[in-house]
Amino acid sequence: MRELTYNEAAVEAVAEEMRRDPKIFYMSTDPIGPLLREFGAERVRATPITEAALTGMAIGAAGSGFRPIVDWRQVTFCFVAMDQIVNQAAKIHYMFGGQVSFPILYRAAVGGGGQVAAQHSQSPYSMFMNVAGLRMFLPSTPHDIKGLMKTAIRDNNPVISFESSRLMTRKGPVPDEDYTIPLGQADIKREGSDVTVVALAWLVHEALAAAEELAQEGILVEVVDPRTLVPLDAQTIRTSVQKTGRLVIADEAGPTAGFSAEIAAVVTEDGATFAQLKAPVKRVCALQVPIPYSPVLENHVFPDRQRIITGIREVLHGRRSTAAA
Amino acid sequence: MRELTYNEAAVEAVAEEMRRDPKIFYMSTDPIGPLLREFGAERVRATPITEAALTGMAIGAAGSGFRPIVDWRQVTFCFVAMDQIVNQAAKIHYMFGGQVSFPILYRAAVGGGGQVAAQHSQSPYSMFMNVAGLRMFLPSTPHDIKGLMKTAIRDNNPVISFESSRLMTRKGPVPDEDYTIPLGQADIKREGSDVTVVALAWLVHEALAAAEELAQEGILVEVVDPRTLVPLDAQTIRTSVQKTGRLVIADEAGPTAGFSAEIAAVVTEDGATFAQLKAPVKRVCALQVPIPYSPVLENHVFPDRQRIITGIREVLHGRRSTAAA
Amino acid sequence: MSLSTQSLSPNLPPDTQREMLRRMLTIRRFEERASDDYRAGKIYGVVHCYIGEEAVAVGVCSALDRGDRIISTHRGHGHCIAKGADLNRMMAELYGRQTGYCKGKGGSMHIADFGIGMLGANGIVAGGIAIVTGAGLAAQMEGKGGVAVSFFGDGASNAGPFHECLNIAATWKLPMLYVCENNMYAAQTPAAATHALSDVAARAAGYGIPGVVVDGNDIFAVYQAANRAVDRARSGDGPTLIECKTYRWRAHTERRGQPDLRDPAEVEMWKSRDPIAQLEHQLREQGYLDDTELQAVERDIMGAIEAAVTFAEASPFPSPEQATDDVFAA
Amino acid sequence: MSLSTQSLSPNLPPDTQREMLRRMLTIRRFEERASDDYRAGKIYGVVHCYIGEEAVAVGVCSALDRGDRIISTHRGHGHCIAKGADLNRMMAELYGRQTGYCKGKGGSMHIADFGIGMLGANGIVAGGIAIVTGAGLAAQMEGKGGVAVSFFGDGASNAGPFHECLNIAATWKLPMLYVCENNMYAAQTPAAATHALSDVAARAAGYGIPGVVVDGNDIFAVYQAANRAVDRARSGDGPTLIECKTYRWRAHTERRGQPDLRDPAEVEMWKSRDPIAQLEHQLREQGYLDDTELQAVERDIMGAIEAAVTFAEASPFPSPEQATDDVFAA
Ligand SMILES: Cc1ncc(C[n+]2csc(CCOP(=O)(O)OP(=O)(O)O)c2C)c(N)n1
Ligand SMILES: Cc1ncc(C[n+]2csc(CCOP(=O)(O)OP(=O)(O)O)c2C)c(N)n1
Ligand SMILES: [Mg+2]
Ligand SMILES: [Mg+2]
Repeated sequence: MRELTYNEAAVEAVAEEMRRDPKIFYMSTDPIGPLLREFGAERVRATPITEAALTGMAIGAAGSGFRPIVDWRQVTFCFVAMDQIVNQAAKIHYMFGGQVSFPILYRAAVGGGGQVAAQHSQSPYSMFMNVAGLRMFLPSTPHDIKGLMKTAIRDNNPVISFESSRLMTRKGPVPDEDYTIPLGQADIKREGSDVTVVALAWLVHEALAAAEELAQEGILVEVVDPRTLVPLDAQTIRTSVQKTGRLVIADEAGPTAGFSAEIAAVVTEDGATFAQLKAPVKRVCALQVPIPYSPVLENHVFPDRQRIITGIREVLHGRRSTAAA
Repeated sequence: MRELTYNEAAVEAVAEEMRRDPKIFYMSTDPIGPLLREFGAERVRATPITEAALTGMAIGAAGSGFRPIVDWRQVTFCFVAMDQIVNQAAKIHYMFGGQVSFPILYRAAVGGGGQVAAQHSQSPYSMFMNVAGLRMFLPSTPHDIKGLMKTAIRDNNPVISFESSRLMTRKGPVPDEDYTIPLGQADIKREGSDVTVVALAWLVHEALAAAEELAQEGILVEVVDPRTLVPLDAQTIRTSVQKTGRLVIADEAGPTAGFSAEIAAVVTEDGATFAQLKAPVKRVCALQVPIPYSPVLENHVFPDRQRIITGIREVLHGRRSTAAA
Repeated sequence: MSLSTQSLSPNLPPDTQREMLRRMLTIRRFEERASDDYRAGKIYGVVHCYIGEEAVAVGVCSALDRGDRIISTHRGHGHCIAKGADLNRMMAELYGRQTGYCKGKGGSMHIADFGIGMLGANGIVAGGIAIVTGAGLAAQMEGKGGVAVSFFGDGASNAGPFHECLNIAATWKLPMLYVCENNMYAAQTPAAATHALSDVAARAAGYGIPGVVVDGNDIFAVYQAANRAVDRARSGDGPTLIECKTYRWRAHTERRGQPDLRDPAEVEMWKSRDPIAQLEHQLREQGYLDDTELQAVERDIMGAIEAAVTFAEASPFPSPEQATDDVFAA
Repeated sequence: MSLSTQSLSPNLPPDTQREMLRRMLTIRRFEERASDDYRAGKIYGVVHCYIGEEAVAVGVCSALDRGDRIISTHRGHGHCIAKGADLNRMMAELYGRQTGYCKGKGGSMHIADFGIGMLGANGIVAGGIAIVTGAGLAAQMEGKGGVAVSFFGDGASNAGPFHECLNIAATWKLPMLYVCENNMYAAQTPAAATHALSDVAARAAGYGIPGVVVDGNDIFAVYQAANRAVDRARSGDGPTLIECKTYRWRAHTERRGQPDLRDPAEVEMWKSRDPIAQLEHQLREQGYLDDTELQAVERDIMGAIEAAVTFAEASPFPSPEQATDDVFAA
């Protein structure tokens, strides 16, 4: 199968959908070259640096029959648009009694590792998970991002595509034929029976590396990639933990009230899963600090395969957990 | 002891601190009458409806030696200021290497029950908990709000005072003398040995009512009020659960990636506490939907003492948990 | 910036002029009833009345076609009725019933009817400006000559989205009307305390678009300004900022104990400039209206409102479980 | 809106004028070194160079006192140096060292020195405008005649905070300068595609404050406009919007493979209008500078930059655990 980068797969998804449906248009403060060249400046719009306006305009255009895509680029830039996201996009279908639908795709790159400091290194998807009325995903492979993005573009709701900065140039196989991946379907990226690692995006790959390493000791790690954050495939996660009895959650974001906390809750509030749980759950997350610039500091903040391995060993020995890090 | 309403206690805290420290000033789109009359329009400023600007201006004024208070009024209005909160207020001390401090109090009313529909009925504190660099509290009594607010005003960091709309006119004893309550100290509002209920704000009172009712059956409920969300007093919560072995979390917000998830994680990732946990944790939260207007719908969405009782019975019987509601 | 002064009735058929009166009166009577019913506990939450400002919504919407789109504010009843919303479904929504525009999910602050191009009331100050600018972009892309109108208050004119959207609309020549309802207050705060200049329309100059100040209590002045702006928009020349100077008669909201710090003399002065009485007077002067006709109109309106209340009261509340419907579209 | 045309050197002592040149040259040489070191992998993340725009920062800051406060953008080195920041601590910050202004936590996009009234570079477009407006409010409340300056780009001028703050500053008569560095592009997007009018300064009219367009490559024009605005601010008359037309010579960032879609002829044209060469020329014409003096200045600057690099390289990296310091103040 041909290989594309994560970023190429995403752009290909957009381009294919734009070819299919003339109602789709794209707004961004800096348009993507290939899209601009193929679809022209009317459908691929260079905008002022006004993410709040763009986010809201997408709502109005969607409510008027179009299917806008707004590329916030870095997730950090969407905080200026938060009112339009939380108070408008997330609620408007509901508070108007469902009388019309608002098909919108918002795109946002997340994550750190680029030494671009606190403002430009964020993974705040959990904040959006907390808001009722938004769907969102965060894929780990070119294959997944393409399939999910196509589904999202066809969805009749606002959907946020969180995309991992660290994975942008990472390659992977992408089928030639048209395909989609439903929202809300986790993917077991590696099967194992001793411990479940629920990981997101870049940390899926770190978890796989950790699994590989531990396999040499005979420790069998199951790596579950939720892919979609809302709706969350709780069942796949619970089934895995029922099998392994142990859970590590790996997330590039900080732990507090985050995705990792949600996974811990989803597992421990479920009777059947709780009954099988042999050790405390373990969150392997970023430290709960703004992300610093200097590489030595930044590296210390983020989790990686080594910390995942440490976390796995901890739950395997049922040892008492310490900090969230 | 004299009684004040929750709202009066909060305003008294502000007034006392403003008397003490001339560097404190107050900005709001609609000033509070008594404060305006006592301190005048220079220190109690009526502003344009520009929460983004006010939130940022507070940062600049704080970095220039003042101690601003910004009253967002309804929490929903602060989403227009989210960039200034997440990207500036939360990070500026850290990303500038701690060279200067930013003492700011932000005030925000949260919660539902007023039939003011989705935009005006929000409890999004968990979104802010997820952001590293912000302190925040959410008190349940006039006594607590006054003590915490005074601490927050004296704190040298941005602190968010989340205040329960449902409790504004509720009365309670408030000492005459000056007192403060440290951030990060939970309060056991009722002792009990059978089950721990961690509840916030209005639900503290619902939990107390539930406890009272269940006491008649001999079920002894411990009600823990974290009061501060960040820093969270995990120890008090864990100690309580170690004693009771059972945990219900009651929150007026929806569950997903919320405060309730964080409490579940804090308890189940701790070895000593996990070892004592006899039943799945139970979240008694709002349904994960925008808040509807019509009272019959709104009542259905929010948790109350009856749902807390149901939740308690569930964890007492170790029954399998179903939905988060 | 140009100033439209009070105008006499333009070349409008008498029927159209009477229809304007009927719509303004409908808004007023609807809200009188809504505020009574609110105080009676039949309507919940919060209600913001438009009474005193009716000429703005009706004047502007009279210049629009059905396919044109508007967006409203927290003070939304006037815009709904002006754009042709159904009183039954409006009242049912206020009553929190299943038959309401939003199935009881929205209430006063969120009535919408996308079918008639009414993109909703909105509880966030300035929250609708970007949304309706997106509708303007849609209209431009559709290429069928549609226009879109943003109604917003003097308070909203200070907020970021106003600026962002005016610039985008001006740059992209979107077929937009930005209609500032300058009622001189944002809740308790006088506009003079929050605006550097008294005319919001002065801001149009910064974007190279027309900024017009009109007497918002003179429906023909409003109508003419809107009409010119609609022509301009449909011709592809871009947006216009229209500032309507007007006044709200009632407190900011109908909530009991709601303060109203305005000078009662000021309120009285503005009541003496009642936009409805003024139009009535003009129609009478022209011989377009007499007592009998007026009484018939009033009777009609009261009948429609009574019917709306009856409809609302006869409608079921939603079932509790419907709270979980409509979070997502299929 | 008034237009300041190219001016000859005002009544400034020769030393002051030479100091202006020295600061501009320091910015340029500092950034030349920083971009080299960035490409060499010694500086991390992202670096935005100010080269070509030096007359703006230096012209404005020359009109300020030490106690006055400024805020910068993502393109911050120029403002830091113009306000008198220490090169050692700047370079150490870029190198990610403990001795840097932010102890290695900030990097290029977040250098700040509150001690000299430099309230920080800021990675969010328009993100600093409100913060520094708060510093202006603080200055007004302090009552000691201080002023505050917001530097921001043409791109930022379309964002909401620009509008919100201009209005507040105008209404409250805050002692503020809003300095738009119009370098005609926001990343790859030309200002012409995103602005309804070519002059950002035209927006001042909407707030009743002066809006001035100056040649941003003419340091004396910038200085004079800033000086007038500072006088106005210190007298309690409120803010001024100053738009400096200028150009960045380098790509938007120093990142390898960064596209630069601008016409090379346009870049060359602007290079021929080098603000430093122009000042040098004027100083020579007036007999304030000769080759020897210029060489001495250059040597000084290169020495200082060399020393800054040495300082940075000799400084330790933070220890990993310091990542958890400074989240909260004591
Ligand atoms: C962002 C935001 N801040 C504050 C409020 C609270 N609020 C509701 S209406 C209002 C005043 C609005 O004034 P204006 O825009 O002039 O409209 P008017 O009520 O006069 O029609 C305020 C402050 C809000 N709804 N949204
Ligand atoms: C809110 C926001 N959106 C997008 C960006 C990405 N971005 C960084 S610099 C820039 C261009 C800024 O243009 P301008 O304000 O003219 O400043 P210049 O770079 O020309 O100095 C953009 C879009 C950002 N930093 N913040
Ligand atoms: Mg108003
Ligand atoms: Mg620029």
